Amino acid sequence: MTTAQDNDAGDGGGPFTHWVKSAIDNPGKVHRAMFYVALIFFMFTTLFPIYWLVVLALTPNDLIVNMGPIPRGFNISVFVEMWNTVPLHLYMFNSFVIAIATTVYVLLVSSLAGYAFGRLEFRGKGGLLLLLLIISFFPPAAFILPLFKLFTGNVVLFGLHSPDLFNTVGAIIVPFSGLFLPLSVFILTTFYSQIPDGLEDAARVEGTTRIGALFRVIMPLSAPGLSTAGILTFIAVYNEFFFSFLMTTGQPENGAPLVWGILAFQSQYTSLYNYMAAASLIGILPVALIVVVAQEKIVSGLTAGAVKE
Amino acid sequence: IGGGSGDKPEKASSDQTVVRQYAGVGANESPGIKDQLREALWSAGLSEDIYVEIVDGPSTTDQLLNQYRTWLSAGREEPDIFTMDSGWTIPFIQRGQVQSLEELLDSNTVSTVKNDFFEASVASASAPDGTLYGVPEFPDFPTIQYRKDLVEDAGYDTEGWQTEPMSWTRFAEITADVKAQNDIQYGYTFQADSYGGLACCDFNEWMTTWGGAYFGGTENLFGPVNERPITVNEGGAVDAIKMVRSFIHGEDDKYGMDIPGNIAPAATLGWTEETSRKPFTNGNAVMHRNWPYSIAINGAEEELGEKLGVMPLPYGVKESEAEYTGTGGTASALGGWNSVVNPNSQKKDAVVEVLKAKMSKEFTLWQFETLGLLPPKPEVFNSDEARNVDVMGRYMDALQTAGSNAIPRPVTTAWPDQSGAIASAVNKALQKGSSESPQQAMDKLASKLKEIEEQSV
Amino acid sequence: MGNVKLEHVTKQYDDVTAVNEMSLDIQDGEFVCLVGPSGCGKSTTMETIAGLTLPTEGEITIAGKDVTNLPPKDRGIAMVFQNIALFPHMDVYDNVSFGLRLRNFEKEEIDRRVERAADILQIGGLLDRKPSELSGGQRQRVAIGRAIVREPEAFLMDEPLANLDAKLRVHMRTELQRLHKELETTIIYVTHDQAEAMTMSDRIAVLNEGQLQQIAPPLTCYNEPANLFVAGFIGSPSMNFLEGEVTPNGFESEFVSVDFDPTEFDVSVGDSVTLGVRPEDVHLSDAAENIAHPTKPVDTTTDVIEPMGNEIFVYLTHGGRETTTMDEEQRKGDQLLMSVDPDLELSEEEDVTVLFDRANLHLFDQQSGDALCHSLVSSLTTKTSDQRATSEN
Amino acid sequence: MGNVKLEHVTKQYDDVTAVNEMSLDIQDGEFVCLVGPSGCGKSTTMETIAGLTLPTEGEITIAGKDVTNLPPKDRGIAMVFQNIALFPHMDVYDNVSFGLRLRNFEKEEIDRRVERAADILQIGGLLDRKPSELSGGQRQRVAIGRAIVREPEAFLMDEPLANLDAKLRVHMRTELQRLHKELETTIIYVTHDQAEAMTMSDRIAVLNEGQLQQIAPPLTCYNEPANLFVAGFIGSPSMNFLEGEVTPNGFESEFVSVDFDPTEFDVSVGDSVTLGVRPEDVHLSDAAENIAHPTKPVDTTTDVIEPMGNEIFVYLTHGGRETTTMDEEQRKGDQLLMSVDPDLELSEEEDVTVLFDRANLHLFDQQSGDALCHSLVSSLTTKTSDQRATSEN
Amino acid sequence: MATENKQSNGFPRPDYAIANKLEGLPEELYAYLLLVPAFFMVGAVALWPLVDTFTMSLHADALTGVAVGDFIGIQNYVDVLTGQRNAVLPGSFWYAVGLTVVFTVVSVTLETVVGLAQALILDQEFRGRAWVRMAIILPWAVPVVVQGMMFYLLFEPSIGFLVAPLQELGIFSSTPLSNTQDSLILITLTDAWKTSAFMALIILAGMQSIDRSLYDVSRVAGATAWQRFKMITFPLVLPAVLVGMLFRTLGALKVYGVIEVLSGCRTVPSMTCLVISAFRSNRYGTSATLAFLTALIISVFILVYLVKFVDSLRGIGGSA
Ligand SMILES: Nc1ncnc2c1ncn2[C@@H]1O[C@H](COP(=O)(O)OP(=O)(O)OP(=O)(O)O)[C@@H](O)[C@H]1O
Ligand SMILES: Nc1ncnc2c1ncn2[C@@H]1O[C@H](COP(=O)(O)OP(=O)(O)OP(=O)(O)O)[C@@H](O)[C@H]1O
Ligand SMILES: [Mg+2]
Ligand SMILES: [Mg+2]
Repeated sequence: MTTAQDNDAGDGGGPFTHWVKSAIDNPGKVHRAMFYVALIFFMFTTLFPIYWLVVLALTPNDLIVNMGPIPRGFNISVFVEMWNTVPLHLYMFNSFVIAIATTVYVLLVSSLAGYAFGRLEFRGKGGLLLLLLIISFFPPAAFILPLFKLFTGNVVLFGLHSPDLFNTVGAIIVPFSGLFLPLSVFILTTFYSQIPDGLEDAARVEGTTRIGALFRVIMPLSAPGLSTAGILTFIAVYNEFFFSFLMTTGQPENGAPLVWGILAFQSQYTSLYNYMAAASLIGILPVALIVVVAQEKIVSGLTAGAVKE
Repeated sequence: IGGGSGDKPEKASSDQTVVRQYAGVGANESPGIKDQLREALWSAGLSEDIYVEIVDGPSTTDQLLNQYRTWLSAGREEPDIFTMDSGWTIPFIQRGQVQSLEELLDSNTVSTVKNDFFEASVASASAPDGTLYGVPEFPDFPTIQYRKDLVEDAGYDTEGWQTEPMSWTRFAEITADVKAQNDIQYGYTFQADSYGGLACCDFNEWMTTWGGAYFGGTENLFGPVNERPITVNEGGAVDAIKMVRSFIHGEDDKYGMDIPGNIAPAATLGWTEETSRKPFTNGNAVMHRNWPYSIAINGAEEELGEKLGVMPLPYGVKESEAEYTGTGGTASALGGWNSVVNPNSQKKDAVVEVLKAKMSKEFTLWQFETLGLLPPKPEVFNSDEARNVDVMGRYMDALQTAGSNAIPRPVTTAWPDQSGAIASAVNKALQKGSSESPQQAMDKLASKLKEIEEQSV
Repeated sequence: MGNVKLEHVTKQYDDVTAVNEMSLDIQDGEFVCLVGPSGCGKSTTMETIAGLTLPTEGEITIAGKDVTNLPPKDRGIAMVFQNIALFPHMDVYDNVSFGLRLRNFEKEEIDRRVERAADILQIGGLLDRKPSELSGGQRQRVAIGRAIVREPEAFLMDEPLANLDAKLRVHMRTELQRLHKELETTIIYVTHDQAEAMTMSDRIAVLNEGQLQQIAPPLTCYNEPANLFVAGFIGSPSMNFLEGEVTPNGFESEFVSVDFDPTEFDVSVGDSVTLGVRPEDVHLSDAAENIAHPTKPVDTTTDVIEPMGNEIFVYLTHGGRETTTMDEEQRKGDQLLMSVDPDLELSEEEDVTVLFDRANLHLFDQQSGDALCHSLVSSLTTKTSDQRATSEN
Repeated sequence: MGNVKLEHVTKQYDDVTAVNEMSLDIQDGEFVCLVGPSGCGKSTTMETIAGLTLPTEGEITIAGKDVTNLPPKDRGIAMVFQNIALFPHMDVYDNVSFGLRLRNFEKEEIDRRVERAADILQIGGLLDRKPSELSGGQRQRVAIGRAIVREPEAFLMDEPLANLDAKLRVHMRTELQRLHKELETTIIYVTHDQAEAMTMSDRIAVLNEGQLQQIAPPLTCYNEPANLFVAGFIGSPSMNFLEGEVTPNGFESEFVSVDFDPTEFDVSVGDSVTLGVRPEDVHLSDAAENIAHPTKPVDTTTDVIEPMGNEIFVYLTHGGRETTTMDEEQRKGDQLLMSVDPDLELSEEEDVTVLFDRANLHLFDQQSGDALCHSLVSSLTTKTSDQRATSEN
Repeated sequence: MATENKQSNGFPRPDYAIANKLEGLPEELYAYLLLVPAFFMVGAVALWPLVDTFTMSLHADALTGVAVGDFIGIQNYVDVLTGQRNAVLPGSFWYAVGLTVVFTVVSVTLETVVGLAQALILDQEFRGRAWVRMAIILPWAVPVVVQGMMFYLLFEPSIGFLVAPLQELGIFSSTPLSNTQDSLILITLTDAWKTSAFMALIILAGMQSIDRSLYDVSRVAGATAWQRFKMITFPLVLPAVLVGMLFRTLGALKVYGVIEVLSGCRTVPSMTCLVISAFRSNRYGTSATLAFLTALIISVFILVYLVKFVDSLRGIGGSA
C-alpha cells in the first residue's frame, strides 16, 4: 500500500558529493567502517606534522639533516635544557595574560554587537557589518606605522595623548581586541540569531532587560558559539607575534609573548630547531588543555525542550 | 627549572646611567656573558657610572629591520644604540633617521674609525658623501671550508691554501676528485635559494671572481643611482651563472661552461646558510662556502675539529684581467654589523663613551675570543692575540685573505628592490629547466635593475 | 490598578494585519478570555500587551499607565506562552523561580512560592529535571508555574492548558480561578476550549481576522451572539444556520419555516436572513411537550449518529441526502445537527420530525452578518420565555 | 500490512520508567487513541514505535516486520510531533513536501499532494511563509500537513490538534477520519480531548504511569471502564465516586445507599467498594419518570452551579457543606456532580432530591481499583436495560 | 496587591541601572547603542591608521626622506594599475592579484571541505571524541612561525624526507620551495593543515546548535543520512560555514606569513607580499596604494559573502 519509494542513493552529484555522502552515511557496519577510515585519515593528516615537530625536538640540532620520519637520537633533555637559555614560562605567562584579557574583552563587546546584529532590526545592518570588517581588508603592514604611533603616545587628539603602551601587554591587547573583534561578532551574530525568540521574550516578560536576557538566556544557550569564538580568539592571540614584535623589545618583563620565546632560539644564521620545536610543543600544551576544557561547552541539544514550534 | 635569567640578576644601580643597546654584540647571550661584556667595557676604559644594557633583539635581520623602521619613524627615544646590519644601514642614513657621528664624536675618534677599521665596513656605515654614521662592530666575510683530511688523503697538498686562492677550475677538479674517491654525498655546498643572501653574497662573489660587477667598478657601489652603468649582463656575471650551472647540472649542461661539473646538489638552489652547513658539518660534503660563525661550529672538537680546512674563495679571472676595479681574483662578500646612535637618545654623552670603549682593541679582542665575532680593525685582526684564539685562530690567514678582498654589497635606495630582483633572476637562471640562456637571463635582469634605478631616485 | 486597555491597536506584518484596530477595556481583576479561530490574532494581541511586539498603531494602558513604549519588564505582567518557552539550561526549579530570583527575593520566599506552585501544578517531583526531560504536559505546567509564582498586575495566558489531559485541565482551571480570586489580578486568557472560556471568564472577547467581534459575558456570547461569526464560533458543536427570507408570515427557507410577525422584530419582509438554532435547541417533536413556543414540525431523516457518551449528536438531512460527512461547512443549508440525550434510541436513516423553540431562535442579516434578534417570541411574552438568556448576566 | 505490535515494551529513563511492559496489538487500518494523564508515557510510546528512542526492553513489529532495531526511516511511518518541530529554514511548502522530496517524487505529484493537504488544513495562503511567521495553530497544521502528504504504513499523531480552535478541530477530525478511510492506514493518535478520542477511534488505549490500563472501543471504556482509573479518566466531567461498603442489602455509604442483591454480582458482603456514577446519570427525582431502575432518592443541597451553555453542572453536597470549590479531588465522598438540561431552573443553596439509574451504576474494588460490575440491575434484566453500553460494540 | 517592585534590597548595581535605562529605547536606537563599544574599539584601531595610510597613498615615495614625498593625487594608483611599478615589486601587480585569487579560491575551498568533513566526524558520538576533537584543533594552536618551520624542514631538500619521493614521482621539482608552482601547492596544503581546524571548529559549533528534534522529524520522514545532511544540516550550518569562509577568505587574500617562512615573496608574490616589500624598500606611498588596492579587491569578495550571510541568517530562526 505504501507508495513511498525508498531511495537511499539520494540524488547524484560530483565526486565530492559522493564522498561526503558516503562519509556520513553509515546505516550499516560498512559505513561505520568508512567513518573510521575517514577519522583515521584526518587524525593522521592533522597529527603527522605535530609528530614531525616531536621528531624535530628529539633530534639533536646538528643531526637535523637528511631526516627520515623517525627521530635521529632521542634527546629528551632539550625540554629541560631550553629553559637555560630562555625563560619560556615567563613568555607563556605573558601570552596567557594577553590571551585571556583579549578573549574576555572581545567576547563581552562582541556579545553586545552580536546581539544587535543577530536579533535586532535596524537600518544599515549590512553596511555596519561591512564597516566592522574594513580593517581586516588591509594587510597589517599597511597601517603598522600609524598604529605604532597611535599606541606609543604619538598621536594627539583633542589635546589628549594617545596612551603609550610600548613594552606593555596592553600594546598587544588593545590592537588585538580591535583586530579580533570582527570574527567574534560574526560568529556570535550567527549563534545568537538562532536562539528562539520565545526564550528571550519569556525572560523579558519575567523582568529582565534585553541585556539581562542576553546574559542569562542567550549566552548560555549559545555556549558552542561562544566557546568557539573564545577558543579561536584565545589561540590566535596566544600565538600573536606581529604586534608584539613591534610593540615590545622582546623581554618577558616587557610583556613579550610566547613566540618571542620560541624565536629566541634563532639567530642571524643558526636556528636551534630542536629547541624551537620543543618550546613550541611546550607552548602548545596549555592551549590544548584550555581547548579541552572550553570545547566541553560545544555540546549539542542545548535548546532541546525549550519551545514548542 | 630556574631559567637562565635567575642566576645573576645584576641591575644598574640608581646612580648609573643606563645605555641601552639593541641587539648586536652580546645580544641573545646568557646574562653571565652580558655581565662579562660590561666588565670588558669597563676595563676598556668605560666609566663605571655607565651601565650598558644589552637588549636581545629578534633573531632574524628582517625582523630587526622592521622594528627599527617602525621605531625610528615614530621617533622613540630608546634604545640608545641600534645595531644594524651593514647591508641596510645606509637607507637609514639617507633618510636621516640615525645620528651623524661626525656631529657626536670628536674628530679624532672619527678619523680613527675611518682609517683604522676595515674600509668596506666603514663604507657600509657612511653616507655616500663619506659622512660617518656608524661604528663597525664586527665584519663578516665568507670563506670556503673544506675537509682537509679527505683532500689530503686524496693526494692534494693543502699547504698555502689559506693565503693563495686557487682557480675555480682547479677547485672543481679537486672537489670532483675527492668526492669520487670518498664516495661522499655532496661536493660543494653553498647558498643559492632565492633570497637576499644570493644577491648580496653568493652570486656577488662568483660574479666578482669572474671579473663581473653589478654596476661597474667599486666606485659605483653606493651610487649615484640611475647614473651608473648596469653591468650585470656582461661577461663576468654570465660566466658565473654558467659555472654554477655546471657545478650543479654537470659540464654537459646546455648553458654550462667547460669546467668539471656535478659537484653540487640541485638542492643548493633551495639552501640558505644553515641548510647548506648541516651536510658539511655532518661530514657529507667536501667543500662549503659560509660565514665565520660556521667555522666556529665546524672547527669545534666535537664536530670536524682539525679535519676542517679553510681557504679564500677561488677566482675565475685574475684581478689584473678584470675589467672593473675591485673585481677578479678571490672575493668575499662583506657582512657584519654597525653600531648607530638613536638621534632621539637622551643620553648621547654616555653613548659616546660606550662607542669609544667598543672600538678599543681590548674590547674587540674580547668579543673575538668570547663570542667569535671578528675584530673590525685589521690591526687587531692581524695581532698575535687574535691568532691565539681557539679554533678561529687556526684560520686567521684565510680570514685575512678574505677580509682584504671583501666586497660590500651595493647598498643604495634601490638595493632592497634590486636585491630581490637579482636573487630571483639568478635562482631562476640556475634552475635546470631554465628557459633562458644565462645571457638572456642577465640581459633581462639588467633591464630590470635599470628600471628599478629609474624609480629609485 | 490592573486594568488593561487597548485603544485602536493595530499590528501589521509585511502582508498581514494580525491585529486590526483592536480596542479592549479590561477592568482590574477581570478574567477575560480571548477566543477566535487559529491565526486570528490572539497571540499577537497578547504580545502587544506584554510589550514583546510594538503595535504599528494604537495605545496600550496597564494599571492606568500608558505602557505603549515601555519594555516588558516594566509592565508588571506575567505570561504563559503558547510555545511554552522554558529556559532549557535551567532545571524546573530555576525556571519557575526565574522571575523571583531576578527580583532578589529571599531564598525562603522563593522556596515557599515554588513549592506552592509545584503543588498546584503537580510537578513537585520534577523540580530538578531539565525541560528536555519532561513530557509535553509537564513542560506546559512548568510554564504556568513560572507565571503564577509572581504577583503581577496582570496575567497573560496563551493557551496554558492546551497540552493537559481533561482531568488535569479541570483541576488547573479551578486552581487558576482560585488564584484569580485570591490575588484579584487581571487575567487575559487565550483558549480554544469552549468549556474553559465559558466557565472561567467574566467576559469573552471573540476575535476574527484581527478584529474584535464581541466582548461580553460568556452566556451573552452564547445566547446573544453579536453576529453570525460569534454565533457560529461559540458553542460546540456549533449553531445550525439556515439561510432564507423574511416573509409576511415569518421566516421561510428551503428546509424549514418559522412563523412570527416580522413587524414585531427588527426585520422587514423580503430581507435575506439567516436563521440560527443551536443543536440542543432542536427537539424531537414527540419529546417536546414542555416547549413553550414550538415552531412547526419539520420532517427530516437521520444521517450520521455520533454518540459522545454524555450526549448524542444526530445529523439530520432534509431529503435523505446521501452523505457520510459531518463537516461543519456542509451543514449550512441542508443539514441540521441535533444533540439528544444519550438514552435516546435512534438509528441511522430513520425518519424523524423535529421542531424548535421560538424563544431560542436567532436571526442574522445575511449581508452584514449582524444579529437581528435572539428570540422569535413576540416581544410581549419575551420577558418570561427568554429568561434563560439573561439569567446569568 | 500496517499493523503495529508492541510486546512488553519498557522504556526506562534514569529514574523514571516512562513506559512499563506495554503490550499493544493494533490492527492494520485501525484508529487507536492513546489517552492518559500528562506524563503517563504516551509520547514515549510513540517515539519507541517511530524508532526515535530504543526501548529498554521489548519488541516492536510494524507490518509484520520486527523493527525493534530498525532506524526510523525504514519503519514506514509518518509522525506529527507533539513539539511540532518545523524546519525553520524552509517555508511551509517545503516543510510539507519534505517527505516527498526525500523520495524524489515528481514535481507535479508533490504540488498536487501539498495543495490537497493545504486545502484540508486551510493553509493554502501560507505556503510561502517561514514557520516563524505563523501563529501557533498554523504551525501545528503545517506539522500535520507534513505527515499527511505521505502514504506510510502507519501514522503517529501526538496531540495534533491541541492548538486548534474548536471549529477547526472538528473540521480536522472529519478530515483525518476521511483520510483514514481513504488510505486505510493505521493511525495511532494521542489526544487529551475526550470528544476526539470518543468520536474518532476504533479503540482507546488508556495509559497511566507507563502502564496500559484498558484498550477497548470508546463506549466500552466509557460504559464499562476496566478500573477506577479509567472510570475517572474517561468522561468529562468525570464520574462521581462514592466510597462505601457492600451490605446484604446492597451498597451503603455515608451519603447514599443503593439496594441490590450482592449475590447476583461479583461482590461479597463487607467488601470495601467504590460506587461510580456519571454526572449525567444523576437525575432530579421529579424528572425521573422514564428511569427504569431508579434508586432510592437522596436529599442534597445545590452548591456551585456552572452553566455551560448546552448543559448545566450542578454540584450537590450532602449536608449543605460550605464549599466554593469544584475541584475534582474533593468531590470524592461528600460531593456529587450532576449534569442537567440547560433549561432547568436551579439556584444555589436549593434543596433537591436526586436519584440514580441502577442500570448505570458501577462498582469498583477499593483495594485494586478493578471494576466489579457496570450495572446494578439484576442480571436477569440486564440484557435490555444495559443496552446502551453495548449498542455500539 | 502587586508586590513585585519593592524587593530590590540595597542599591541597584550600576550595570543593572544602565541596562534599565537603555531598556526603554526604541529597538533601532538600542541596536546602535550596543554597537558603540565594538565600533569604538575597531575605530580606535582602524580609523586613524587607515586615514593616515590613505593620505600616504596620495603622496610620492621618498626613498631618502623620513616619510613620503610630494602630494601627487592618484598617480600612485594609476602607476600601480598600469604596471609601471612592477619593476620595484617582487612580482607584477596583476600577476600577484591572480596568484592570490587562485590561492584563495583553492585553499578556502579545500579548507571548507576538510573542515566540514572534520566537523561531520566530530558531530558523531564515539568514544574518545573529546581527544579527537582536541587533536583536530591542535594545528590551529601552532604559531605561524613554527608552522612555517615545520613545513620548511619537511620540504627542504637536505632535511625533509618528502622531497625526494615526491620528486621521483614527478610531482615536485628538486627544490619545491624555490619553484612557484610547487611552492603554491605546498603553501596551500600548509595553510589548509592549520586553518581547516578553524573551519572545523566553527562548523562543528554550528552543527551542535541545530535543534536535534529536527533530525528526529527528518528521520521519521525517511531521510537518509545524506539527505539529512543536504536538507537539514547544511542549510542550518550555512551561516556558520559562511562566517568561516568569510574570515578564511579574508586571511587567504592577505596571505603572507607562510609564504615568507616557506618560500619567500619572490617565489610566490601574493598581494600582501607586494605591500610589504614596497614597505621594506621604504616606498611608503606605493605600499599604501597597494594596501588600498588590496583592500578594494578584498571588499569585492567580501560583499558577496556578506549578502549571502545576512540572507542565510534570515533563513533560520531568530529575528535577523
Ligand atoms: N529524557 C527524559 N529523561 C527523563 N525522563 C523523561 C525524559 N523524557 C520523558 N521523561 C519522563 O517520562 C514520562 C513520560 O513522558 P511522555 O513524554 O511519554 O509523557 P506523555 O504521556 O506524552 O505526557 P504529555 O501528555 O504531558 O505529553 C514523564 O514522566 C516524563 O517526565
Ligand atoms: N512574524 C510574522 N510575520 C508575518 N505574519 C505573522 C507573523 N506572526 C504572526 N503572523 C500572522 O498573524 C496572524 C495572527 O497570528 P497570531 O499568532 O496572533 O494568531 P493566534 O490567534 O494566536 O492563532 P493561534 O490560535 O493559531 O495561535 C496569523 O495569520 C499569522 O500568520
Ligand atoms: Mg497563538
Ligand atoms: Mg507527550
